[in-house]
Amino acid sequence: MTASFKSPAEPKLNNLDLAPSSEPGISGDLLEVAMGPHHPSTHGVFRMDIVLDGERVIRLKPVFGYLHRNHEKIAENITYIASMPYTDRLDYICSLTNNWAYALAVEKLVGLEVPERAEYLRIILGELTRFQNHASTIGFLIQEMGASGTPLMYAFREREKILDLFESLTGSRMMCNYMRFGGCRVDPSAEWLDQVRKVVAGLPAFTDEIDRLLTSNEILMARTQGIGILPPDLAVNAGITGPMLRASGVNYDIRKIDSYGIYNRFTFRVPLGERGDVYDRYMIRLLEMRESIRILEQALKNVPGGPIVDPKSKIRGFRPKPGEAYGRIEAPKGELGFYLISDGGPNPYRYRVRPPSLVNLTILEDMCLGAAVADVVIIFGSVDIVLGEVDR
Amino acid sequence: MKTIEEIKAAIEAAVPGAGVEVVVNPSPCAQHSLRLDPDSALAVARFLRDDPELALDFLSNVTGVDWPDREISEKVKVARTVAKTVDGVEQQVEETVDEIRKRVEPGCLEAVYHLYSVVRKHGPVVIRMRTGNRTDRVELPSLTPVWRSGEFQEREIFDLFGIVFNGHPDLRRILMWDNFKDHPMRRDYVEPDDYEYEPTAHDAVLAKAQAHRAAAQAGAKGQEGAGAAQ
Amino acid sequence: MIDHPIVYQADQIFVLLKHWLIGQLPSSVQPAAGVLLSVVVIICLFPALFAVTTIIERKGLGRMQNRLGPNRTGPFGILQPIADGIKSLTKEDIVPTSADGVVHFLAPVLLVVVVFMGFAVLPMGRNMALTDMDAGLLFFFAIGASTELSVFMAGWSSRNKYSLLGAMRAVAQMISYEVPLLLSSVAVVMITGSLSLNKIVEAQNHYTWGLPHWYIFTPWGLAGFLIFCIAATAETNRSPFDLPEGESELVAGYHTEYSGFKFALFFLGEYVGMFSISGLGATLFLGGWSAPLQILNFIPSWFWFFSKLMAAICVFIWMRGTFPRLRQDQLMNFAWKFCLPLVLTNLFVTALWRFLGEGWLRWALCTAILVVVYVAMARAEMRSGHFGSRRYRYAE
Amino acid sequence: MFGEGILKGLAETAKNFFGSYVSADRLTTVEYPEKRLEPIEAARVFPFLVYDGGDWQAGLRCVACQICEKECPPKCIYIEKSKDKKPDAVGKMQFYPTRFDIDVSVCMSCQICVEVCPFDAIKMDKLFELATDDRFGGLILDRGMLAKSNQYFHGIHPTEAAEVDARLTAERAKSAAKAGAPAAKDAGRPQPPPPGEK
Amino acid sequence: MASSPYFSLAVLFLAALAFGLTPLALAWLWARFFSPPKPSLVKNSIYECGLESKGDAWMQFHSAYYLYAIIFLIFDVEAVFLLPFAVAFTGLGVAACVAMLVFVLLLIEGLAWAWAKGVLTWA
Amino acid sequence: MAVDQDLKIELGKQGVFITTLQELYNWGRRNSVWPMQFGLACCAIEMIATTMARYDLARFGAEVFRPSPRQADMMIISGTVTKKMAPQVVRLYNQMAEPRYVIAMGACAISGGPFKQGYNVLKGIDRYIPVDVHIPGCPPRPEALLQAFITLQKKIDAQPLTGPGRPRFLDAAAQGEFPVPVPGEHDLEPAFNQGVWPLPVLQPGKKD
Repeated sequence: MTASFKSPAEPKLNNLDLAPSSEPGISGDLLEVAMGPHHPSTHGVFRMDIVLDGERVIRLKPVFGYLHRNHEKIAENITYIASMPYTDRLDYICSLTNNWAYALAVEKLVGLEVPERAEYLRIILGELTRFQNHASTIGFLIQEMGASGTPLMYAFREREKILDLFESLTGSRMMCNYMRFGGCRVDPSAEWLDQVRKVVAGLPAFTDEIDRLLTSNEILMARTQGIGILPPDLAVNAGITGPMLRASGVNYDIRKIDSYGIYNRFTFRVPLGERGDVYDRYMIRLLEMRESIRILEQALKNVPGGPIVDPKSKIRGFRPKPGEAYGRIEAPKGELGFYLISDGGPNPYRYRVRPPSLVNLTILEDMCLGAAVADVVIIFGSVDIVLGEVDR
Repeated sequence: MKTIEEIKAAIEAAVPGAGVEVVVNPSPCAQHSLRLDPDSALAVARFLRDDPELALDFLSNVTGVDWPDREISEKVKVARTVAKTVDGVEQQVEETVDEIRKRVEPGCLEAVYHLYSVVRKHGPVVIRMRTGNRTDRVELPSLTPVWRSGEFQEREIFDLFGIVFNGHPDLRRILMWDNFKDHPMRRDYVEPDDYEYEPTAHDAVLAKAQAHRAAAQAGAKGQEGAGAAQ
Repeated sequence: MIDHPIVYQADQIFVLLKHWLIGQLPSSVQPAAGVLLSVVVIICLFPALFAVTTIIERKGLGRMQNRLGPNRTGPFGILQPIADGIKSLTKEDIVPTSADGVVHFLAPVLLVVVVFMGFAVLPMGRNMALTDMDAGLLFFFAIGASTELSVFMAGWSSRNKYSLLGAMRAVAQMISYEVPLLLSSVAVVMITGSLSLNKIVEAQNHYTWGLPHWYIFTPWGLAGFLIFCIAATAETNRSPFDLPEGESELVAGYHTEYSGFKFALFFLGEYVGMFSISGLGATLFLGGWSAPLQILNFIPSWFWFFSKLMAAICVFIWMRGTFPRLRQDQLMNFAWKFCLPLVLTNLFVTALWRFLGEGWLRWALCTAILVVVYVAMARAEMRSGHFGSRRYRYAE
Repeated sequence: MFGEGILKGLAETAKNFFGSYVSADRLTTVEYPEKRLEPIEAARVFPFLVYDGGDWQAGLRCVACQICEKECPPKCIYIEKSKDKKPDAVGKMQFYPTRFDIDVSVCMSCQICVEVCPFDAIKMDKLFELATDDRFGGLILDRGMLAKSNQYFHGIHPTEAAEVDARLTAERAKSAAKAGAPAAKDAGRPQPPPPGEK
Repeated sequence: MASSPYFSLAVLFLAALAFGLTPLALAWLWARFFSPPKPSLVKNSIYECGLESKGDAWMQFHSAYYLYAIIFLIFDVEAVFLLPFAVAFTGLGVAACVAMLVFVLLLIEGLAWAWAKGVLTWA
Repeated sequence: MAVDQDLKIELGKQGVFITTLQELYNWGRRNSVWPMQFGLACCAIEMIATTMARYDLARFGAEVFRPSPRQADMMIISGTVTKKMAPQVVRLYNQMAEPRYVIAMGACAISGGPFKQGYNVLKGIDRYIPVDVHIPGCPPRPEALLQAFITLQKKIDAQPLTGPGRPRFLDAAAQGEFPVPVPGEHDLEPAFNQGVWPLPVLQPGKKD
């Protein structure tokens, strides 16, 4: 635990009535603006109802549900395995980690063993996913700051390389549907692993490029430092997870805490921010990308042979015994959990996704109060949400 | 970390009169849970968060579960007096008969909370609460004042399941639009009649669509929203 | 070298052509025809240049971003702007019901008129200025200030919240940068002793050891030029100062409600404004149409002017491809708390430059003052903005 | 701190700009309609039905067991089973689908139908150029449009097709040796384990 | 008359005006003959991210904007005063420059005051 | 007879003029389709990928993603349209200036796709607004979007400027606005727009 972290206090809940005290005469009328659902920088269909005093935000209400696709309801009406491709579409930038989280929850529910080779594959794919997610998040963030797409283009240039790997293994660029309960679906060839090695060898060049392009850029620093500060105690209390929590200086990485999969076999460090502002969130993502490369390099050194799926696992006629399980992983955006209740039938009785994006938005208003409109956009960008996961 | 029984004991020691019940989870992961009495839940939650040994400062997941009313048929031995003719004489005889009785076990709505500790790095501790029934007694205390991360998740449960969280700072619909009336995650929710529900636009579906259209034109009003779920 | 007849004729080809053309007309209308011809050339040339620039921008940005950019409309995509033009021309024109229709209509027209007026005083080559006004520079700034008005008209009349915010931003930003822009050129006027842009170019058109006497090659000139560039970027609403249309925040800023060719006129106005201000920058600091080396004098003067102009445009594009945008308060701070003190210092340094006379001393002293002030201002700016590079710790 | 960050950034974009003229790494565009990316063998888009031999109606491997219809997560498959049996490619009597439609406007390309199919009858195609302005005509693929030959399958997924062929030949040989005479009897029973469950 | 610089400016003004108006007229003609505009309630309402616009955009704005305008006015006037001085600068002696220096310093003092008062802090 | 001949020539000239104008008009429209910056779900990421370096939609002159509907020509409905979002989509479409095109990208936009069974998912945006090109796929590959874009270009090219076959926006009598649905207590009202969503015709010949 870090020094700056205090035991959580009673959370401050925002006063919800819309009555900002304004000095008469000096400030003008309040302007109510809706940002979204169609807005260039709300990552899709998110809406923020903002009350502005000049350009200063005095009230911000997030409005969700524009992409509420009833994932949970659908999942309760179809078999366990049939939900797997649906999890791809939760956080549609990182389908493989979603697969992993769901597979993990079912494995906990049923008690399946994952063969070692599959664990290695999961880690390789998971870290590649994390890398490309963080890269595109940084790209989108800078895009929201008004750059005309250059960092995003570079991020997508690398992302395409990683997506090619996904496609040649799983058959699809984005919707991989690769993990299975107790393992993985396809056994990769040695050539594929070589291909991964080649791509991974090229990734540090990309992080360096982003570093040179952005990290010390004065405009970026001026825009992001001291903006959207999230104190660590509030962060923990509000259930913030992932890079956002670590940017606030709280050392909490589920890869280390739960060491699910076989993460305890790898050496990697958890970068921690100090102030919890937008710049820290940017930097933590950049540093985590570097750590991901380290994990990938270690994992690719010795991928063991053997089966890739637990022989007890099956696709048709899969009926877990009654019970419930909550499985969670450190997805690129934070803690992604699946809560399943089985009543012994072929379909889950209750299927719940704990979306990191939704919970991470809890403190959006706290971070934005007093900031300018332009800041709201980048604070929102630095939270890194995907609407598919927020609304499900 | 403490076992679930130890936690229960700690709670009962710290919060007098707290109704806590251990719910055993038979699945291999053995994540057992504690069912809290809604009346004392807030105090228990505060204890769980503030207790230095437990220090469950991180509420990860909040979700609702719908347990609909169940029809239970059970065999009951019933003692009754029957008028019988024994040896040509009418007598009142007591006898026990097996009778299959059907009763409706009232359902309830349940809220499940998964807690972890960031300070002590342990978890999960699962707590759950049940409402009185599914229609009029659907109130539970909100734990958002204790853990802020419940704010949106409890709102979502309110929206989709219809549990009313007392003490929640901003209980509005979150995913569906404001004047929506139903709670679609309940298991008895009926979709609005939509003629293209079937997956593919096959002939059968088209025929269904035409029937629907004909019905609509014939003036069958209110068909669109025939499926109120309450 | 300019005395050589071929070189002279190449240099003056447009002037001679114009004289020959109007020579065909009766002498009573000749002066008027001459003006008309020049005006028509300006009106045709810069929109054409605008078309070329959009394609350069789109392709250049593409190349910076590892892609090709438009290449299918016509050979190498050069007809792309024409297609865009046809499309805009035939697109439906929407004026919101609640908007102020007249102002909504006038705003783009005003912008176009104003940006074209700036070219009246710019010398685009030797003897190639529409008018040689004594107070050319003053005229340029006076007319340039009206672009703010048109942007504000556009934003306000739309009655759209984003437009209004964009318009307010635009006005605040443009008036703030008007001051450093004007003051940085005052230094040039101080040394030249004239507001006539022709004279300013003439003053720089000398060579020592074959190198030109451009003002950018003096300490005060360089400082003035840099401030001029920053202010010019802000005046033309280009990235990183493109807040008034800040896409990611204000949808499309002040022209959110404009469609069809009215929107195209804003687009055009922005670019033509860029040309005129780049032309002014080149004239003030980069020797206008004079050649960068004496031995290159044989190349026509108009070539040099337009090369400098296009080079400036390329820098604009380059910056657009690289930077994120500033925030409004930072932008204002930068204008008032950084550029303005610096530009005022620059005025003193310019005066000093003159009084110190020839010699190395004035170079050393002037440079030293500017550097010290720059460093002090930059530090103050950073401290007040609380930013700087950081180090990160790791948990194992 | 006094503008180096800005200059570094400018240098980076300039490097990419000039690099795009010399290095393929910095100009990654593939001009789609004329040039295409190198095909990836595992790529999957929509399912198709494999048939053996030359006539798709006779050689369709599908026996209309309707497992894929049941397992399909978005329920985009529609099958009508035949009342009678027809001989398949090797001459066994089998049921066959009188109707097999896939609504590609619903299909989520998840490949679960392929995994559950015990007969290796349904496989994933790579064809993605299906954009159309005809909502109902163009997007519901019927039997005829779905049926593609085994050679086509070999063309797009050579490794997988070779495996499938080897497995099928082995099984057919086995069942022929085992059964001999009553071959037709157990034709409808799914014998090979689904590939996903091995 | 034609040699006067203002004549050129007038011609340029008219030409620029014509340049702005001609395409708009063409667009109007096109709409008139081929593509009829179809104004309607939803189409011609204010765009607000796909929602119905609430409240009016024409409202009283924050005073910070006006403070800047006033300071701008001062400095613009200063610049106008500086220009004749700058033109004559090459012929001026030290004394005249010092006089101007005093003027500029007074203004700088004003700027410093405004700065210290926090007027230049964007609200 | 002579008069007729003259008239014919005159008409022919006019025809040539109209044809040239039409070609020019279609060429201009086809090569300058600016999409609206508008993403809904998963497909939006593939749409973004299409504009990125490897696929580069800019080659077709379509990289100018305009955030304001007033300046956009094409709406790429990239992802699931939920019932909560549908009124906004329809309103945005209405606020676009003619000529405007719609590409329904991906299964969800066409029919609700895999989420079709959901209670909040609209089963295809073509219930409310006319769609020009449908791209199946979940999500469609970036090349598929490019192909759809080329299909759209071909479609634009084939549109006559005059005559009965002319597109909706050139016809003064045709519908210019599409009613925006209202979220009701249980469902959107109405469930579809009359005139846009014709009941799919039964195709008896389809049973091969």
